[in-house]
Amino acid sequence: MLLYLLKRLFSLIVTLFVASLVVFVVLEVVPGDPASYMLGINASADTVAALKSELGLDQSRFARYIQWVGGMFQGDFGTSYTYRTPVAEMVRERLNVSLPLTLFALTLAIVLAFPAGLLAASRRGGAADSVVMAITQLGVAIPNFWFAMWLVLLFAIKWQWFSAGGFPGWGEGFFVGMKALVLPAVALALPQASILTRVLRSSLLDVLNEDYVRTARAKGLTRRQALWRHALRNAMIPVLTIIGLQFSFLLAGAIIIENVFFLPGLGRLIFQSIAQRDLIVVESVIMLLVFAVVVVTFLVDIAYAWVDPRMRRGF
Amino acid sequence: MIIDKRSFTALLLAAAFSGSALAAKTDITLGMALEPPNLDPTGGAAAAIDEVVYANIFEGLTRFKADGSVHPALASEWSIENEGKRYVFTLQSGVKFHDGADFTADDVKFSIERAKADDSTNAQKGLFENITSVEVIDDATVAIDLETPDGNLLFNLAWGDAIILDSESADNAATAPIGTGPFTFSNWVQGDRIEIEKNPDYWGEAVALEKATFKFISDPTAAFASLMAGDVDAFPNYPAPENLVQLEADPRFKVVVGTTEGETILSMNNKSEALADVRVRQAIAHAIDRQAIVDGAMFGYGTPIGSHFAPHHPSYIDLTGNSTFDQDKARALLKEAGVEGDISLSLKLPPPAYARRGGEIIAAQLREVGIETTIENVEWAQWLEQVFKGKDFDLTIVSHTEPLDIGIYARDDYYFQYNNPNFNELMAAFSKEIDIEQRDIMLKQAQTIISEDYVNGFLFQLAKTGVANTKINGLWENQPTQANDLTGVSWSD
Amino acid sequence: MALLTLEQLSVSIHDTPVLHNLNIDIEAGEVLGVIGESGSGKSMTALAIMGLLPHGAALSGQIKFNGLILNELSEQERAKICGDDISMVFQEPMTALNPVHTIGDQVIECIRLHQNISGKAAAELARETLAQCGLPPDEFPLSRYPHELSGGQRQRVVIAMAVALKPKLLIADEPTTALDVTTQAEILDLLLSLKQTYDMALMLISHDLAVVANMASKVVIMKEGHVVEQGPIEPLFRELSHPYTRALFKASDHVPDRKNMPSIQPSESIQGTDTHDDVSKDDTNRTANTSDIKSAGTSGHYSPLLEVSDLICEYPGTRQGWFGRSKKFRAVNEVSFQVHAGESVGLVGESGCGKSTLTRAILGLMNPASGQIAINGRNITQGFEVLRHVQVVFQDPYGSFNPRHKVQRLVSEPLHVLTQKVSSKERKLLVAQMLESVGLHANDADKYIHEFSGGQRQRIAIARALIIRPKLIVLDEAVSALDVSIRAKVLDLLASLANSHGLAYLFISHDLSVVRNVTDRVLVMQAGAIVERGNTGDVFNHPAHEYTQRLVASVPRLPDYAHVAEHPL
Amino acid sequence: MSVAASSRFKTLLPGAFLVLVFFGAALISFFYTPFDVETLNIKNRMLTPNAVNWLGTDHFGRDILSMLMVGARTSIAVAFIAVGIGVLFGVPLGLLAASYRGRWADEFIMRGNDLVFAFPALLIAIMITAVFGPGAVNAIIAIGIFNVPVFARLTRGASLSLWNREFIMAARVAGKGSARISFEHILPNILNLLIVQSTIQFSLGILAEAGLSYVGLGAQPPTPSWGRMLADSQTLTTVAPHLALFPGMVIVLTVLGLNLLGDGLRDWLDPRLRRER
Repeated sequence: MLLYLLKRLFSLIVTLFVASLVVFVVLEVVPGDPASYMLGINASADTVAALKSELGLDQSRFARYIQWVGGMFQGDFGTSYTYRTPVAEMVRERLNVSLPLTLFALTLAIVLAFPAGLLAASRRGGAADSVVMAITQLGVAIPNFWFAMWLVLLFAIKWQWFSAGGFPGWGEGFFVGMKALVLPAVALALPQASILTRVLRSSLLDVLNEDYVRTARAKGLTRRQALWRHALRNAMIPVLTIIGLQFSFLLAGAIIIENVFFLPGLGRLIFQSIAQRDLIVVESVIMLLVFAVVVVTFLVDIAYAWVDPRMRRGF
Repeated sequence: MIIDKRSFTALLLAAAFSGSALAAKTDITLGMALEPPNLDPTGGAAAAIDEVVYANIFEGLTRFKADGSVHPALASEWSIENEGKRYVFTLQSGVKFHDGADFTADDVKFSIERAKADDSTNAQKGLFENITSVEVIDDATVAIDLETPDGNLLFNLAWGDAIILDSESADNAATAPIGTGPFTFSNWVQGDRIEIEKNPDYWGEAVALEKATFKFISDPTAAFASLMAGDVDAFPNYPAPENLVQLEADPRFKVVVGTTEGETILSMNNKSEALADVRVRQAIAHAIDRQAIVDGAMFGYGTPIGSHFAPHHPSYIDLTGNSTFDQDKARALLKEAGVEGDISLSLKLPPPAYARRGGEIIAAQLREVGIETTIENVEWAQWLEQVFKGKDFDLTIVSHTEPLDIGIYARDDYYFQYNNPNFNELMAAFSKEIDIEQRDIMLKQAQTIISEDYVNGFLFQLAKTGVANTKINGLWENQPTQANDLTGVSWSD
Repeated sequence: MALLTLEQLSVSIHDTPVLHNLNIDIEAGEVLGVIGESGSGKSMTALAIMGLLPHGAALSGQIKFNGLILNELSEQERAKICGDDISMVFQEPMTALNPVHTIGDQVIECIRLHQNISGKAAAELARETLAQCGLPPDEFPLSRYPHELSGGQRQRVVIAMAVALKPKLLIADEPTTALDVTTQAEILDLLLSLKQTYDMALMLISHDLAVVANMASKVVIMKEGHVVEQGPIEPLFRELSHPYTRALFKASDHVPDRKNMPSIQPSESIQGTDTHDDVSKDDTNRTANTSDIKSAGTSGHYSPLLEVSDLICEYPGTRQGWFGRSKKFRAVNEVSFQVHAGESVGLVGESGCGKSTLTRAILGLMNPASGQIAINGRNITQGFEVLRHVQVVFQDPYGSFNPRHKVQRLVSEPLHVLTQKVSSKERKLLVAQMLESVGLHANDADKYIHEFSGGQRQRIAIARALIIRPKLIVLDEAVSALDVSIRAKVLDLLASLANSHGLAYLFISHDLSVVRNVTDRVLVMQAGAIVERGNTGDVFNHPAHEYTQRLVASVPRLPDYAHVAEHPL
Repeated sequence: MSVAASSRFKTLLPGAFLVLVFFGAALISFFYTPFDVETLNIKNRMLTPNAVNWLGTDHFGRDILSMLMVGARTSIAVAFIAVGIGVLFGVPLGLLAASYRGRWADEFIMRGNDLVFAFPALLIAIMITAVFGPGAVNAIIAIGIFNVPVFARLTRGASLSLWNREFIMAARVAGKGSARISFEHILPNILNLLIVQSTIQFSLGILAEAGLSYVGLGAQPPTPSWGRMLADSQTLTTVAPHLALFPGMVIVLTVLGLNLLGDGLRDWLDPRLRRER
């Protein structure tokens, strides 16, 4: 297991390295530069050049890449061109919104999906199963930003139970912060919960066909007991994979939802930075998201071993 | 514990007093579509910077008032010497920067020289081109020498790009602005909001507000929702004109429609193959139904224009008659130019709604007369690179928001590449002219020349559509410059 | 009164009847054998008793146990009886245990479900029961996970779970079918001794007459959901009055007619190339002979059809340390043997002995680490045309055909190996010929494989192997998955084809009785090496090697009174 | 049989029906739409559904029904080609990886897959549009790139288990090489799986196109697309909710239809895909 983890760790580092190259090269060819953007249409050429040199944009690409990657190793992501603040600081601030939102949505999805999936699987073919399946079919099909539009229309504009968006900051207290995240989290969670429900149900049904569930039933467990004690944990492997994927999807995929609810999260930072050609921010945020995906995948692997002892041995 | 009766009464009174003081709100939350990238107005062109700091945190020697007129600010008075080539300013006394540093003539010298310097990153460096030197006479007096007489100096010094910084804190202005204004910078939650607070030591007239928050809401739906949900009190530049009718119907809000300095034009590349022929440009001008664009893109807000000139300016003349909506004439002109039914143009559209929506309408209108367009939506950075710098375009839509900027037509290498020596001469003469009447005549001539040369498709003057809680007073109605001047803002109860 | 009574029990699944009016009694403490081929409904009967019928099953009749009518109880009430008074052992020990729980937890769960005792006491009981089932706690602590155990050990855990609460009735559904023959013997012994210790009734379901005959006192013979006959075992097996029972007996020990086979006995005396001390090199002289006369192998002009010499096959194992070399697992260890034209050679051994790896190497599917494989004197590494003399028939009649292709394409596939082109007309003709020679119709060529039964599929597999007229066919457990009656027919077919085509067979199987009946010579393989070889009859009648002796002794035999078979083992 | 039949009526037929309706609408739009979608009629804008404009008009006065019909072309084309890219590149890569299982080529392909997978789809889209500008073609590329590892993984996984099947061994004994076996034996046997996955990716593609267009990275004017219609109408939800309602519903129904079709196909094409046993 340890060996396997080391191997995975190595491929994780290689992935990150290649990703950093790809990101850097792709963004280098993006037309437009931050200096002209910042100075607008009346700026003279020498002003732009002066700003470029101030931002370090006149150095060679290779030098800038080395500087960027080298800095990242020391936790220094460079300084934003347009904001003139350390990127790390900006990212940390945005993560304060994106990460809780992601976790909130994921928790919501899990909390909704588990009872629904278990119910559907244990009542396979019954009315409850049909209802759950119908709802999840819809849940998968509804674009989350469209759903979010109606949530805002109803809950913020019509009934004014929640604010239409924005984020007051955690300084105002935990619940104030969480309240601001309710609607976005619901919008994000709906399709994810639907997917998770379906995966859990089908995984459970697969496992319920396994011999050991029959053995458990022969021991004198009722269908439901067998589901809980023997099927659930075995059914977790595909579910864990999906949860891992969903985490990274939510972290980056919240971009659109962050726009709808004007939340100051990572997604909006990317959008804004790319519009302003604040490429060092874009590069760093993309790398961070890639890093998150890779690390989560890695954690999911560890979770496999936790769920399934067979994974613990050898490699 | 026994409470002394008198002190109890005093407590009650205090509570009652403070209660009544709270009756009128002293804080305000303003919505803005764009977040400023930083807060240094001398280091970037973003309008959002000025919208936060202008007149609130930073002040210059002169300043714009709501009607666009130039008024004294940090300079209490001035005199013009040496045949208009030397301005001597007397500075306000007792002015301190927010960090406690004294404001002196040295700061003026520093600020102007910083803006003029070779390595300056001032986006409007041109404003200072004519200045040869800045002389500190004493702490409270400073003189500016010019190369040629300039009637625009006081106007130029009122720009946000000409505000006065302290040499000690200037480098940090981007993130920790220290100015002389009535508000101090207090907090910036990036991506969400900036908060400013009343400056208790302000030299001038005290402001009514204790605190103001600028909240950044780029999404128009979210902007509407935030107003309806009461998250923001006012949206001085409301980004979605389509909702204004609804907001107007809501008794909680008032909608104020004013003017901006933004001439919204269909810029044409005068050197591109198809558009070098004036008949083609004229055909395009006649193919455009301005009112449909104002209605369709701006939901009726905006004033059609026939040249590059703001209708609220005293020297404005209505030249829309030069380019009436006449499809037959457009077709005839195209035929005359020999390109009938055989013309395809690129139309690059920057992000604002006036451009994206307007572009769609113009594309449809041009198609009616047989001009095909390929729409390409671009980001501002791309627009600057490709259109503005690279001149790689046929058509684009953009709003020129600088005040009195007809002079851009005299720049031969400007992105629409108009080149008319007569016009250039006129503008050169205009910049040296001090006589008001003469200037008026020249401006009218200039408007007529570019209108009749069909340099660009002149669409409409951008309206400033502000939405505010009905209890808020003192917000600017028009937008002579990019600013959310809060000095005169208060709540009525 | 009987302990368990099935009265007019009928079951249908999705309206397809699978059991018809069964009437079966089991007395307390007796062993009832249930015999039948696949599809006879014997497993379904067990599941019906346990209340574990699949989704969509409908049941009529009564299942009476101890005065209760089981099929009328609620799920909860029934769950109280299952695992306590009635318990069950399944066929597949590899999948019957939950992989994510320890074996201790699984036994303890069973105990605590039915008895209100402390976890500690339950653990103690679990430990005891496991020990009783041959898993002593010092070697097999409760904290072991199923994947750490072998199949036989897992089956012991399953049995421990079943007997922990001393049930009155234990149902064992093919409990040893998936196990090796030596393990089978041990498990059967265990079941018998547990039955004695706990005085429980045992319902033993099996397709193997010999297994049942040695265990049961009463027997039920089933076919297609009906009870063919039932009664005390001895008179039933002695008289074999019912034709179906008789047919079963005949088929189960069928010896195909190989009398016409050319009796090739090439000069075996010069073939010995073994390097193992404990193995004889020579069929005629099988006594242990440690002398090495390798050099003799090169003398003489005769080249055998298949010659394997000093073959070593390895798999990469787990790596030792981060940069360490991986230690390789040696699946085939210096194996040498020959197969001559027209000969039928058996290769027996238990799972994991390396016989599959050896097969793969011979078929050119994997590269050996060292050693040589030659066909007709040419090394198989010289290209695929060398391999055209060898074809294969696999075990699984369901997995060995591409379900997307028609029989025509399936059977003609090996023609690819021929160097000369075969026209499509010729192909058609060849396939038709082949199908007919294996007892199918020429027009079967236009059908898909799912339209055939298991036995027919094996015939098609044989037709596919025959089409390029190979000299040797490797039969990799080719009849193991077939029911006895079908197996008998396929074995007959193989024998007649050997006669008509002059084929040699390499017959790889774990089933000693079949190997005994169809081969001339046999190789016994253990842990990657051949430990004994010789004429089939000699090896089985007088095994020399300790392992062979154990193997032969483990094979269940029919009791002497049942003598319909001509050659009792 | 009865199970298969019931699931056919529950999923396959309704799914096929919905998908046919929208594909049909897209096809019809080439020959006929109730109104011209290229002509603007600002005076008639934002009409609510009525006898002339069945679904009302949009903010430029265009007929929403006609817009939806023409928009179907964009949505379907983007999703279809993106799935095509995924299949075209992903399937051969997966087959190749499976036939070289355990060796460096396999490792290389799978690590490449992981690399692409590590970029969330929207990030790929943002990066691509930043370089090449927004547009339907770039949306296709972005969604397509994301589809490649999906199909490569699926193909590899399904192929790997097939490579251990005896009929593949039989083909190898017949002297066939990896490439030939991959196309003759592996591909036909995973085809059903690929078809089912394609319908799923197709529906995801429609959602992705809508999302990208919504944030302005997808189809560009004047090309109507469902996502762009939503984007254009987002500020008008309070004034004219039907502008956002109809395109949204069309997306939901199409995706629903595709998902039902996928589920139905899975059951119908090959019940064994649902796991034997």
